[in-house]
Amino acid sequence: MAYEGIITRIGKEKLTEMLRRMLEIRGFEEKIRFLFLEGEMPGTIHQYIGMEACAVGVCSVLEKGDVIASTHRPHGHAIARGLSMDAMMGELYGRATGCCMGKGGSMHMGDLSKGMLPAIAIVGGNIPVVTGMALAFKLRNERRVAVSFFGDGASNEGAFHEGLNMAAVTKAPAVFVCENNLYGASTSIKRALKIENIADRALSYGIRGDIADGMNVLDVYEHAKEAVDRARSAEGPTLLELKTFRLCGHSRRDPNNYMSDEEKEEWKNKDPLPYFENILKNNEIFTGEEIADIKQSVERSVEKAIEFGKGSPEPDPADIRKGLYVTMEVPE
Amino acid sequence: MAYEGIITRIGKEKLTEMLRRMLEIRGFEEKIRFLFLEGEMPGTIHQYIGMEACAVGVCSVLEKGDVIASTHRPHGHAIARGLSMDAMMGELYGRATGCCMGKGGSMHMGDLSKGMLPAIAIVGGNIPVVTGMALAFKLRNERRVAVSFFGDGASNEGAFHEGLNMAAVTKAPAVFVCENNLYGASTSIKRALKIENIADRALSYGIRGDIADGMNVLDVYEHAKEAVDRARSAEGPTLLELKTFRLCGHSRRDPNNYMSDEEKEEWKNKDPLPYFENILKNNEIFTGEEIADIKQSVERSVEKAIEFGKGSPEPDPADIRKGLYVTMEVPE
Amino acid sequence: MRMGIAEALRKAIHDEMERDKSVFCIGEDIGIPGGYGGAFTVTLGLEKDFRERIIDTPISEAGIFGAACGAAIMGMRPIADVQYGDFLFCAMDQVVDQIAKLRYMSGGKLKVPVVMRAPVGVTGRGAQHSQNLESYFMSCPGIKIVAPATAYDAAGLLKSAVRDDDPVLMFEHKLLYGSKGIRAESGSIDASSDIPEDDYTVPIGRGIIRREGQDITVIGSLLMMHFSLQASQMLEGVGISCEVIDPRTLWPLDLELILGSVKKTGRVVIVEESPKQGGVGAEIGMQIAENIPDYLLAPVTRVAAPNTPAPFSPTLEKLYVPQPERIADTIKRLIEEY
Amino acid sequence: MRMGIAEALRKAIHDEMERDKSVFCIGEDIGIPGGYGGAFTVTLGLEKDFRERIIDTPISEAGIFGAACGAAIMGMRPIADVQYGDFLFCAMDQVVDQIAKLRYMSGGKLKVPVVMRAPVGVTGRGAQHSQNLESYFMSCPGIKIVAPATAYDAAGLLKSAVRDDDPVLMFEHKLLYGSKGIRAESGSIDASSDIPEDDYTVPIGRGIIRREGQDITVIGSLLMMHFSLQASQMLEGVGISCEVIDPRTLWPLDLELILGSVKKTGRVVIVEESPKQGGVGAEIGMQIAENIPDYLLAPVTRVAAPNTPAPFSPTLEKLYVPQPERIADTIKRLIEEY
Ligand SMILES: Cc1ncc(C[n+]2csc(CCOP(=O)(O)OP(=O)(O)O)c2C)c(N)n1
Ligand SMILES: Cc1ncc(C[n+]2csc(CCOP(=O)(O)OP(=O)(O)O)c2C)c(N)n1
Ligand SMILES: [Mg+2]
Ligand SMILES: [Mg+2]
Repeated sequence: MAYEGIITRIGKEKLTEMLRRMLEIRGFEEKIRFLFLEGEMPGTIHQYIGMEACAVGVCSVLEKGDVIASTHRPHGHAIARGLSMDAMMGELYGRATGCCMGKGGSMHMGDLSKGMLPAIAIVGGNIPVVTGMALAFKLRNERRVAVSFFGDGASNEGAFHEGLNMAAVTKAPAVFVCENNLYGASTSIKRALKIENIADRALSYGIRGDIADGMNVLDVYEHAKEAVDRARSAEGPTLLELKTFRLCGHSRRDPNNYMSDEEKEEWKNKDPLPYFENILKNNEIFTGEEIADIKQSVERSVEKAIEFGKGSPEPDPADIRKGLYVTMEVPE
Repeated sequence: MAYEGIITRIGKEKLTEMLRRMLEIRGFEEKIRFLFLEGEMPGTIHQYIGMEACAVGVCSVLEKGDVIASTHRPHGHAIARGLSMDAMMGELYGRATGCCMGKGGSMHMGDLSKGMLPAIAIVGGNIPVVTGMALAFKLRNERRVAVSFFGDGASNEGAFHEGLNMAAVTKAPAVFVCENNLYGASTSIKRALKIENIADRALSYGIRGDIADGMNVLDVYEHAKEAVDRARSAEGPTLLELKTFRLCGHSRRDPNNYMSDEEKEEWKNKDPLPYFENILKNNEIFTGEEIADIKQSVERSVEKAIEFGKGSPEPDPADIRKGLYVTMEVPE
Repeated sequence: MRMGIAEALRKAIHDEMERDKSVFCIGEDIGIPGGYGGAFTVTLGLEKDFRERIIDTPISEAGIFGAACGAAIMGMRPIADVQYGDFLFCAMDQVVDQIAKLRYMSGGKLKVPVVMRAPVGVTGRGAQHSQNLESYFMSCPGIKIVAPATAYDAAGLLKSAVRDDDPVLMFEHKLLYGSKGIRAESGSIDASSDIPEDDYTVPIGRGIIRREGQDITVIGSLLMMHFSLQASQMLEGVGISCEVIDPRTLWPLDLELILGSVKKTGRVVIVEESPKQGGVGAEIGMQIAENIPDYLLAPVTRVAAPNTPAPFSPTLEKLYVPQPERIADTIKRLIEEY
Repeated sequence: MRMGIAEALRKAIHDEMERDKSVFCIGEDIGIPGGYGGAFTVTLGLEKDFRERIIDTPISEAGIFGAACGAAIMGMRPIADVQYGDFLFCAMDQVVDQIAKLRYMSGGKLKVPVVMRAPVGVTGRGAQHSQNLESYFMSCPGIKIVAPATAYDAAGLLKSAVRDDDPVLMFEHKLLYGSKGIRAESGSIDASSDIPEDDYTVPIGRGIIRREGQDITVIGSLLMMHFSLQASQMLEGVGISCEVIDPRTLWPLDLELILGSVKKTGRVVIVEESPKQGGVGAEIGMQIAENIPDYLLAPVTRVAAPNTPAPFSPTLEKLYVPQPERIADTIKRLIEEY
């Protein structure tokens, strides 16, 4: 039976949580997609549908004191890291109950108390910041790890280069997770870089590069575990590339016309959710009914979160000037 | 006899020019070093002593229509590219006769009409610019090549990453010459990057990487020729690393206390000038007397340039507002 | 033909590329078949006619603006863009230190005719996609800054910018593009114009009086020009006559126009979408205060966003951006007090 | 003990690192044995006492400021520096979009107590090593900006900055450091002070009157404060009494002090080393013009560099930077005319 070893190692409890988180991401994203298209939700969104195995695989190996940083596409990372969907929904509606009190919005989702930096929507922008977070851990001799999530497109930003190199020379306990979904917005990686594996860029920094199947949460888990363990044991940073795909538009209303039908079809067949569900069923961790039950429960949580978000109070007008400086009022 | 092949291929005329240029750089730099220390010359300087083979080796393979870009350390590149020492000295003295009319100074030495962009003193800053110059050639189907000179330290800047990657994907006819002199200011490359060969960073961009002995002008010439020929034939950019060393301080008055004596001694023994002179003598291109004659003539040219610079008129006060906009006066 | 700004810019770029082979576009997602034509459809479809000269880049802003700089020096006429103005910060060194300075450093021997396009405006996306960056570049000698509020001006200024031998930075407003289809922006304002078939330009450095008035001069660019017009209409009812000036070019400022108007009205309000601190309004206001203090019946006054980043919450955002009502209130108060 | 700015800063950093283990320094060439202690010797030798907490980096400004940001969020107190202020442009996104905004974006849930140090000033190095970047950051909500003109203030403000829970950007002037030995700057001005052995701080947000006077208020920071004092001395002879204000903090401005002085004198000149366009002087001037127009006997006036990059030629450079004579002339003219 495939995956028996790892299945046993991870154990049912964690597997349940992993499945649930993946389903939560999917359910959350599908619901808000609908709300956006209906025009009920403000702002813009970048969704994580199809990439659930990446966030969940990586975050499943993290400990409480660890910290992650995300991008313009943060919902999946936030759920995987354990932010409450209520607080996320509050944020998406721009309400006072949001995880950033309504100040952040979709692209800045996060909550440091839960181990997630408010997402940085500047492509590549979180990478040096993660190096710095890891450096703080190192300077204090804490066995904590900082994880940066970013895309294939981000690997062409100067910040990627500087952040990884600096992590390399300082041996910072960081893991740089490149979610290679083959596109940066509408741009195929074929146009944006001339190499096949972004993990090979690790060679430029003398750090470890590794690749995992981003559609298979177990493979992500294994490779992430190795990278995180190494970081935690002061063996230095890893650039971990996850081969994945968006099974949704880049941002709301994007019909993905720049992708070929075959390509979409091919990846649709690799949807990480049925894939994982089948493994779990084949390994007799869950029956189909049990999974259906989880799905129902997830759906209820998402509905509840929407109710919570929608029903939450608007921020106070005075809030506009709050939360900028710690030590002073906003000057006129 | 060593180097017979290449010596024959290059031919005496070109070899003479190469030797002369190297001697000019050395003579020029030693003279202005003195003038600076005496406090007679304004500003700051970064000198090229010990690295002469790099600039001369590369520039010797260039054609008239090609263009180079330099850094905070541009005197060597300027002489190698054929700028007049008079105009350079005028610039160093900040006079109206300078190659930048006194507006640029040491760190912005250049003259586009001679195929050299005014030097960009932002470390790494010229790299994307060179990509763009090469792109212009490519868009117009011109068989011209753009060359960027920069240091080992610059290879850690985001601009390096973005510039090389963009040159790679556009297949721009550019050559990126990394003069690896083992230090970025006082910082050893051992502290700044975890890999031995900067040329290996070419792998990140899917372009060609190559290494030459930066203390041996003939080796530089050969490798540069290959890189430039490839660029000219639309075969794409090369990252060419030259292993070299500063036989002088980073900037004026720097005593290099961060280098070990052994290291300095070791590299002093590789001084590119005696090295090249010996090859030329061994191959009977020149006698010792002939070389001495060239040296004397070079010394006279440098002296003349100093006279020219010192004797040149100051810029007109009104010049301050000139040469900023093409199409309008500087607004008040 | 009636066109929105996105469409008018598209036509203007097309015209310029046809007219001059040295014009090319460089940016992210600008010419991908099946893509968006840049973040706001401005370059949509141009790749069909000019495949070689619509250069889709990796996500590398310093690379884009550096490359534009180099190409311009070598005689090309690049039009470089960022998807959101905010990302200019990633290319800041290339813009401020290279593009703006290289000509001066060369002693006036070379030219850097780059056109830079940057969408700005606070539009429901949170702090990192909402900045109006005009003020950051007001301190930068060597570039010209334009900010068209109508389709007519956008196309006319784009053409002037392409033909200009100096670097020109053009700020465009997300809510004024009139982008259509999946790229339409909610809360958009109609900035469309009749665009002549024939070639025309709008000169850089010339502002325009959008509405004549006697009592007060109101100065606003981009969205704030439209909001200022709306405020003026509101005030008509209470008998206040506003003269609304659209600077169109922020650097060099059309001081003649501005000072002339303020001399006439004696009062001036400068409206900015961005925080007041160190804003464009400070420079415009000081020019007025320095040059014609004796004409001022009331203090030079700024209406601006609070000195904070843009909040995401739509409720707060609406309080953040000066609305026509707030502009009108300020004007009314000023007229009443002075 | 008498110390120059470089030395006083060195002591202050040493004190802070001793006091608080979370303080560390990060930058290029700051602690290399046998090296320079940063471009101007400020951190010279600190690595001997704090090897782990003096982090020498690759040449990667975005990396440095991004890392400082991340470390600060995780509870450290980084002091990040660039060798020349100009290189902040290479880190602009990290400073403006991350360091300055993250707290606000988080809803006020996190803190980013970064200290950023940047040497400025036009000092014989040409256009890319001569910028006074203050004006670029005046538009950026979320950071505080300090600019000490004396060693006493430098050390006191550095300590305040380190202890401050908000990001603080400190501009230092190359000609005021009093760096010694091979790092001495020609044309330096004595900015040394008696530095108390005991701990002290200078509060952020408080300016200081450097010289009391009756006829006119002169406002200048860093080198321009010293030049303004010199100008005042020159004018003493002709019976003009200048009040010289050193803002010390540029954001938040000490408006109370500034407005109080201008109310008293009725005239004000703001002196800047950088181009006038979009400068700090515009914001200070507008604050005065907006708030107390009725007290003004003469137009608010700026003395600044021309609206160009800095030229290299020493002759031109001297004309570029406002000299005491030029400041004095402007003041004299203003007093004569109004
Ligand atoms: C510095 C910067 N440049 C451009 C953008 C606009 N933008 C937002 S998402 C995106 C594509 C990012 O691609 P990738 O890094 O592969 O992440 P993905 O969206 O595929 O998850 C772009 C270009 C941005 N947010 N920041
Ligand atoms: C962006 C930037 N950061 C820092 C500096 C200061 N600086 C000038 S030269 C130099 C060292 C450059 O090292 P390298 O690239 O190896 O060139 P080398 O000086 O060895 O020729 C530094 C740090 C600069 N000019 N630009
Ligand atoms: Mg991607
Ligand atoms: Mg070097």
